[in-house]
Amino acid sequence: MLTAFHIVLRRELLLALRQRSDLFTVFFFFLIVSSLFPLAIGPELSTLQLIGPGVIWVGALLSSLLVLHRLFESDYSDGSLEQLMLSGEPLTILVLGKVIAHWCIAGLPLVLVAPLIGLQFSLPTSSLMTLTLTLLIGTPVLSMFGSIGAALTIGLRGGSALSSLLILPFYVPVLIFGAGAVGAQLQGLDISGHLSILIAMLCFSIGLAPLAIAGAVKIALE
Amino acid sequence: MLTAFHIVLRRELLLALRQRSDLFTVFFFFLIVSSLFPLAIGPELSTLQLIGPGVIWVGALLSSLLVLHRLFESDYSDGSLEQLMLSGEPLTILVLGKVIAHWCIAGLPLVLVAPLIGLQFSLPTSSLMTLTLTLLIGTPVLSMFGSIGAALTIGLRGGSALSSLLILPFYVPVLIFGAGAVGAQLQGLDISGHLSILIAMLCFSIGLAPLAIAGAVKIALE
Amino acid sequence: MLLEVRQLAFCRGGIPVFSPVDFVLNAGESIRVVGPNGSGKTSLLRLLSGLSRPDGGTILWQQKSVSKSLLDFYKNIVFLGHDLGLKQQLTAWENLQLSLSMWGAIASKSSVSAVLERLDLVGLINRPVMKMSAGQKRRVSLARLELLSHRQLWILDEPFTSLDSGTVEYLIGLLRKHTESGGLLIFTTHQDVDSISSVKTLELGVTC
Amino acid sequence: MLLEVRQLAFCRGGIPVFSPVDFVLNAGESIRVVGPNGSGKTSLLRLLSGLSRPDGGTILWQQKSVSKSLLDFYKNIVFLGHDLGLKQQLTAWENLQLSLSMWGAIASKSSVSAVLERLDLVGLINRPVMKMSAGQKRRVSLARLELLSHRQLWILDEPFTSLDSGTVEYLIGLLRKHTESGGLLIFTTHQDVDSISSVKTLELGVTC
Amino acid sequence: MSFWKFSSPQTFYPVAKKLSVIFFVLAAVLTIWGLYIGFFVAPTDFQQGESYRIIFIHVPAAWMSMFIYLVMAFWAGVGLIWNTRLSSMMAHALAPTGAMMTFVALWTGALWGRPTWGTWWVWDARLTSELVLLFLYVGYIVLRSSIDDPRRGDRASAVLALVGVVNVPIIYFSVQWWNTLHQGASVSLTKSPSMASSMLLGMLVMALAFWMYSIAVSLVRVRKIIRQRESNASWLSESAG
Ligand code: HEM
Ligand SMILES: Nc1ncnc2c1ncn2[C@@H]1O[C@H](COP(=O)(O)OP(=O)(O)OP(=O)(O)O)[C@@H](O)[C@H]1O
Ligand SMILES: Nc1ncnc2c1ncn2[C@@H]1O[C@H](COP(=O)(O)OP(=O)(O)OP(=O)(O)O)[C@@H](O)[C@H]1O
Ligand SMILES: [Mg+2]
Ligand SMILES: [Mg+2]
Repeated sequence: MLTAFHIVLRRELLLALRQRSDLFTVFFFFLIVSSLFPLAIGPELSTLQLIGPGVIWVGALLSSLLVLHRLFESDYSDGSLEQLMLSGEPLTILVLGKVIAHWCIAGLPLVLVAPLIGLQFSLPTSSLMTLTLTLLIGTPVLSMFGSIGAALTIGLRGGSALSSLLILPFYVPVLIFGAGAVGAQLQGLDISGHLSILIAMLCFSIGLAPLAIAGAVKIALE
Repeated sequence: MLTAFHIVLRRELLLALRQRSDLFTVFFFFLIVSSLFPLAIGPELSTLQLIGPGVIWVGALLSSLLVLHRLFESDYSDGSLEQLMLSGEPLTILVLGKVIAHWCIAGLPLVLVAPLIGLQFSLPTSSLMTLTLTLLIGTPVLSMFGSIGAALTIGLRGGSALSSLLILPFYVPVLIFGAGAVGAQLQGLDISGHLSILIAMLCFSIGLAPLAIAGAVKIALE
Repeated sequence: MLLEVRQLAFCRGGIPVFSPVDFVLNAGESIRVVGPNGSGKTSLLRLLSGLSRPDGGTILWQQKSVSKSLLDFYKNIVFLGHDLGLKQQLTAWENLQLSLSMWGAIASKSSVSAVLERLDLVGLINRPVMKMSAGQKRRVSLARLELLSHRQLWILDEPFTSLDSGTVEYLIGLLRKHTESGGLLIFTTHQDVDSISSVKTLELGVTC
Repeated sequence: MLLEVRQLAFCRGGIPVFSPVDFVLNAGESIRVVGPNGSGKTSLLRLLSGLSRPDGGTILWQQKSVSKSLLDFYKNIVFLGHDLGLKQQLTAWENLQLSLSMWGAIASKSSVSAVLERLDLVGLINRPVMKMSAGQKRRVSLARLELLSHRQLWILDEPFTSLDSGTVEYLIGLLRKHTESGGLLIFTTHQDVDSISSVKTLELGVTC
Repeated sequence: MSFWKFSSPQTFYPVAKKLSVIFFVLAAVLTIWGLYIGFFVAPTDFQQGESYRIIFIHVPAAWMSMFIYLVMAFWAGVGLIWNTRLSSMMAHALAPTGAMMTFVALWTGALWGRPTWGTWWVWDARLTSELVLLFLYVGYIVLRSSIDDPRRGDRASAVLALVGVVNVPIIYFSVQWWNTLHQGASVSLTKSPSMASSMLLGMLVMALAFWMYSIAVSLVRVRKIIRQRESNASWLSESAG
C-alpha cells in the first residue's frame, strides 16, 4: 500500500517535471494574479495593506484551481486511470497520492513564494509569518476539496469550468479563515481560534476527501 | 465567406447549448469569484466600494480565461479542427466565428450581470453604468487576445495554464483602463480618455487577432 | 495527371521519415500506401492533404502547385485521419449537418437518412456520438464520405479500423464506386482488402 | 472452472445491451467475443474486468464472486481497452517501468529491453510516446502484456488495431503461449485471425 | 412488505399523484391560516414596526432550505449505497425546491436587512454560509444535468450532496460560533420561547405550510422524472396515469 502511494506520487511528479511548464505556470499565474489587483485598484498603501492578505489568498485559491482539472482528466482520457484502478491497490491510497502530488505542484510553491508577494503589499513581518502558516495549513485543504470536484467531473465536457463551480463553495470557509487570520492579526487580535478551525478542516478533509474522490472516480469509470 | 462565419458561430453556440452547464458555469464562476473577495477582505463598506470595480473586472477577466482553453483544444483533440481547416474557407473567418462565440458565452452574460454584482459592492448608479459600458467594450478585447494564447498552446499538455500565463500580460492594459474608468468616475474625474483607449484597443484587436490566431492554428496542425 | 507528386520529402527532427516519394494519379486511379508501423504513412497522407508542409519536393494538383493555392486545393479533397473529427456531444445528425454545410454540400435530411440507412445508423441518428461504440463512431465519420462524393480526391488513413465485416464490405463498394466514377483515392490499411480493383501500391520503408 | 459467468446482463438507459451471457472458462482456454459494431463487446469486456457493474447475474473467479473481492480479482487480470493507458509525454521505458511497478511486477531494464527488442521498439525506448506513430504506440502498450504474463486472465479489446502484419503474428504467438501455459484469454477483433487455436466464440447480437 | 413496496417507481407513481393533491390542499390551508395570523393577529413589533412581518416568510424559508438539503442528501446517500432508483429520483426532485427556498431566505433576508441593519448585504458567517448553500444546490443541479447517463448522474451528484452536508451545521450554528449581525436562535425545544406567542404560532404554521408545499411540489416533480426516465418501460403506458 505504501509502495503504491509512493509510485503514484513519483509518477505524478515525473509527469509534472516532464512538462516543466506546469511548475512554472502555477507559480507565475499566482504572481500575476496577485499583481493584477494593485493594478486594478490603485497604489494607495493603506488600501493595499488592507486587501493584501485577501488578494494573496484568493490568488492561491485560483492557482490551485487552475491545474486541478488535469489531475484526473488526462489520465481518464488516455485510459491510464482505469489501468491505475486495475492495479489492484486500494483506490483511496492511489488518489491520495495524486492529491498530494497536486499539492506539491500547486500548493507548496505558493506557500514558499507568498511572503515575497506579501512584501509587495507592505505587510509587516509578523503578518507574513501568519500568512505563510495559514497557507501551509490551508492549501492542502484546497487540494483535497478541489480533487473531489475534479473527480466528479471526469470526462464531462466543460468539466474544468464545472468543477470550479462545484469546488468554490467548499473553498469559501478555508478562504475566510485563512485570510481572516492574517487580517485579525493585523488588527492585533488573537488568531488561535482561526488556526484551530483551519487545522480541524485539514483533519476533516484528509479523512473524508480520499473516500469521496475514490467513489467519484469509480463512478466515472463505470 | 459570410456563410462560413455564420456556420461556425452556430456550431459553437450549439455546442455550448448542448452542454447547458457551460453557460451557467461561466456565469456562476463570475458570481462566486466576485463574492470571494468581500469574504477574504472583510465587510467594511468603504473598502468594498473602493475595490469593487477592480474585483468585478478581475472576476470578468478570470471567467473569460476559464473557458478559453476549450475554444480550440477540444476541436484539436477530436480532429475537427483539421476538418474545419480543410473546408477550404479562409481560416481567419473561421476563427473569428469561434472568437465571437466565445464572447457570446463568456463575455456578454458577464456584462449583463455585472450591475447586479456592483450593487453588492454598493456602487452608485452612475458607476454601474460606466462599469457595464467598459465591460461591454473590454470583454471582446479579452476574448480576442485570449484566443491568441489559446491557439498558441493547442495540443500542449498544461496548455490551459500556459495559455493563461501567455495571455495575462495582454489583459493587463484592458484591466487597468476598464477598472480605472470606473474608479476615476467614482472620484468625479473625466473618463472619456479611458473610454477612447478601450475603443482603440478593441479596433486594434479586431484587426490583428484573427490573423494571429489563424497563423497559430496552422502551425499547431502541421 | 490530376495529382502529381515529385520528390516529396519530409523530415522529423532533421531525419527524413521516408525516401523521397514520386507518383502520378489520374482520374479513376487509386493508390494504397503500405509499410510497417512507423514507416511514415500517416505523415505522407497529411502532406498530401496539405495539412503539413513538405521539406522538399512538390505536389501538383491539375498542374498547379498545391502550396500556392491551398484553399482551392482543400475544396477538392476529403481527408479522414486517425481522429474522427466528430463532436462527441452532438448527435450524428447534427455532426453531419454541420460539417456538410461547412463544406458547402447540401445536407438534406432525406439524403443523410439514406446514407445512414446504408450504414445501419438510422436508430442512432439522434444519439450523441459520445454514446456510441467505437465502430458506430467510425461509421458516422464515414457517412461524410458518401455525402461528399463530389470531392475528387479522397485521402483515407486506415479507414477500416473498428469496422465489422459488413461495414468493411460496404466501404470497399463505396471506394470502388468513387474510383469508377473518376474519383481519386489514396489510402492506407494494415488489413487485407485485396478486393479493391486497380490499386497501385506505394511502398514506404527505407529511410535513406 | 477458473472463470464462470452466469446470466450476466447489462443495461444502458434501461435497455439491455445484449441477451444474458453464460460461459465457463478453464485454464488454457480462450474465448473470442464476436458481433457486429455496437453489439456490446466492449461493454461485456469492461464488465468482465470489473470496471463496470452488471445489472444482473454474477461473475465467479475461482468460485468466488468478483464483485465481493474486486481488488483481489484485479490482481489476476490484464485489461487492454480501446484506450492505451500510456502517458503521451513519458518515454516508452518510463511508461512501462511505472505501470509495471504499479502492478507489482519487477521491471528490470534487461527484461524490458528483451521485450521491446521483439516488438522492434529498441530505438524508440527513450522517445516520448507522443512522438510515435499509431502502431508504435499500440506496441508499447502491448509490451506490458508479455511483461505481465504471470497474471492469469487477459482481456483484450481489439488488440490488433493499427498493427502491421509482422506484429500481428508476434501477438498471436504471444497469445498462444499464454494459453498453452495455462492462462485464460478473452478478446474481440473484427479482423480474421483464425490462427489462434482452441478458441471458443461467444456471439453477441440479439438483445432480448 | 408495505414500505419496500413503495420503493419501486412503478408502485410509487400513482401513489405520488394522490399524495401530492393532499399535500397541496394542506399547504394552501396552512398558508392562509399562517398569513392571517401573521398579518392580523400578531402584534406590531415595538422595535421594528411592521417590517418584522417578513419573518413569517424568512424564517420558514430558511429552515426549509436547510432541512430540504438534509433530506436530499439522505435520499442521495440511500440511492448511492443501495442503488435504489426511486431514492435518487427523490433527491433529484427536491433540489430545485431547496434552491428556491434558499433563494427566498436570502432575498427576504436582504429585504429585511435594509430597514434593520441599513444594508442589503453583509459578509457575515450566517449570510455567507446560506449563500454557499445556494451554490451547493446550484452545483448539485448543474452537475446532475450535465451528466447524460442517469445512473452516473445520480451517483456523482450524490457524492457532492453528501460532502456538502457539512455546510448545514455551519449555517445553523454560525450565530453561536461567531459574533454575527444576524439574530441568534429564538426558537428552541429546551428553552421557553422569547417572542410573542402569536408570532411564534404564525411562524410555525407558515413553516408547516412551506413544508407541505415542498412535499407536494417534489412529488409532482418526481412523477415527471419517473415519466422521463422510465419512458421505455411498459408499465407507464399501461397505467397512463
Ligand atoms: C440575506 C440575509 C439573511 C440570511 C441569508 C438569513 C438567513 C437565516 C437563516 C439560515 C435562518 C435560520 C437559522 C436558524 O433557524 O437558526 C434565519 C433565521 C432568522 N433570521 Fe435571518 N437571514 C438574513 C437576514 C435577516 C435579517 C435582516 C433579520 C432581522 C433583523 C433576520 C432575522 C432572522 C430571525 C429572527 C430568524 C429566526 C431565528 C430563530 O428563531 O431561530 N434575518 N435567517
Ligand atoms: N456511453 C454510452 N452510453 C450509452 N450507450 C452506449 C455508450 N457506449 C456505447 N453505447 C451503446 O451500447 C451498445 C454497445 O456498445 P459497445 O461499445 O459495447 O459495442 P461494441 O460491440 O464494442 O462495438 P464496436 O465493435 O463498435 O467496438 C451500442 O449500441 C452503443 O450504441
Ligand atoms: N509528432 C511526432 N514527432 C516526431 N516523430 C514522429 C511524430 N509522429 C510520428 N513520428 C515518427 O515518424 C515516423 C512516421 O510516423 P507515421 O505516423 O507517419 O507512421 P505510420 O506509417 O502512419 O505508422 P502506423 O502504421 O503505425 O500508423 C515514425 O517513425 C514515428 O516514430
Ligand atoms: Mg499511421
Ligand atoms: Mg468496442
